[in-house]
Amino acid sequence: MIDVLYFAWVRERIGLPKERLETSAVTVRDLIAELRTREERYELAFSDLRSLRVAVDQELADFDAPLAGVQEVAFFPPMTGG
Amino acid sequence: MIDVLYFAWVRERIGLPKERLETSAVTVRDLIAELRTREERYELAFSDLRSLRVAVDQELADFDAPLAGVQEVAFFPPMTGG
Amino acid sequence: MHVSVQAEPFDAGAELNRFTAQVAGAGAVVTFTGIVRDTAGVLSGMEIEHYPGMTERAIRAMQNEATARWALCGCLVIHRYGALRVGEPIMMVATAAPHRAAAFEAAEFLMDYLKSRAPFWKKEQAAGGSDWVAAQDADETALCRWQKD
Amino acid sequence: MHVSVQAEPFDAGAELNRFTAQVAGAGAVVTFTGIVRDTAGVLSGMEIEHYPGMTERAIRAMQNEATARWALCGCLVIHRYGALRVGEPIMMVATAAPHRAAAFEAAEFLMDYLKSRAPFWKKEQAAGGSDWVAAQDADETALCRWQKD
Repeated sequence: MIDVLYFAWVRERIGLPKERLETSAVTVRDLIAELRTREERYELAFSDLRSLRVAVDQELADFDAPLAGVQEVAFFPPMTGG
Repeated sequence: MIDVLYFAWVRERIGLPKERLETSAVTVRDLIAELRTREERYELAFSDLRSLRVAVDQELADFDAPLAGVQEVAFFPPMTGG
Repeated sequence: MHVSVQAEPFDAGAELNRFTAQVAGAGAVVTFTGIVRDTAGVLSGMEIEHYPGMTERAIRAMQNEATARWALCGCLVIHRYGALRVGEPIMMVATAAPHRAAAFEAAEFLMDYLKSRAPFWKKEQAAGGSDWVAAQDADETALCRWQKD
Repeated sequence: MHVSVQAEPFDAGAELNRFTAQVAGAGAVVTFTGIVRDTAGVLSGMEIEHYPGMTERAIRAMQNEATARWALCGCLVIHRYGALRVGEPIMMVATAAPHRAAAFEAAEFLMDYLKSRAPFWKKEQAAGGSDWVAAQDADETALCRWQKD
């Protein structure tokens, strides 16, 4: 089981801030592929990976990051702090 | 007549902050030459021009700056503000 | 080293004085304050979303790096989230160092990283609706300055 | 645009808040505060001499150039003279601009010029006597950064 979090317009498109999933995905990229097949709103949120960022256990990561032992994955647009 | 001002260690070496002089000096450099012949303390203050800065009518200037029409000349070491 | 991620407004002047009183041996204190700016005269406010937990962790990592790299005497980051009004402070950075170059560079480093590497997202609100602020290429480029060879 | 050359101490936090309240349209405010630092643990205080008249004139010229070059929304310089104690603020610069890069650069520009082109001279006082602070080559070199091609 893995917690998947969504922020900003990713959260708005998917329609929820967080969900708990059972997945056999090996990498972040696999997880995205799995999510895209679920429903239109996921397909919409994940259609352009260049505009997405990912954090794995609260650290910025690549889409190729492995998910073994990971508790939390978050998807969000490029950050606009400061 | 011209006002000549001294600051920091230039003032300390010469022993006064300001004096009013009658001079026929054409440039700042001429004025310095004139002052150096006056007394030992002036010679001491003006012995190394590289460690001196000059302002003519409250604007930083070169030693070759002309003195015609000038009211105020100031001599001081490199500035250490901020 | 202090970090505060908070919904409440803060008093930048009071923070500067508190910070300065606490740092020992500093000859130079630099602050940056970011303010909600109504660029086009149409903004009614701003909403900032963040990622609780990761935000504090990311900021602390930036502070650690800045403190080590510029031998800082002190380093403060305050960043708000939630609803903000035009003219209100969004965030503040303060750095203290023996000399001015280190204090300035460390403050700019922290700002560049907070812009693009701390999980905050700004949404601008106007009469016509609201929109997520787009990340600027220039902010991403700014980070290159801090790459070590 | 405000300049104050004064003997009295000042409250950097209060100055920051007053400055921020006055500038319109700014998204970024940067401050620098210089503090009397006891490097070797032997300083009892500092005496600052200046050139009344030329000081204000020189600072105003720097402020005019910074305001034009970085399109500042506001610009403040406070600099003290006379007797200062260890830990007291010596001077302060504040700049306000729409974006952070301009506010940072203008503040650094003002600091670099105040260091080497405003007629102030610092004398450090210790138990063993007092000494004029020597100008640093690095401060002179810092000005090269601002030469326009």
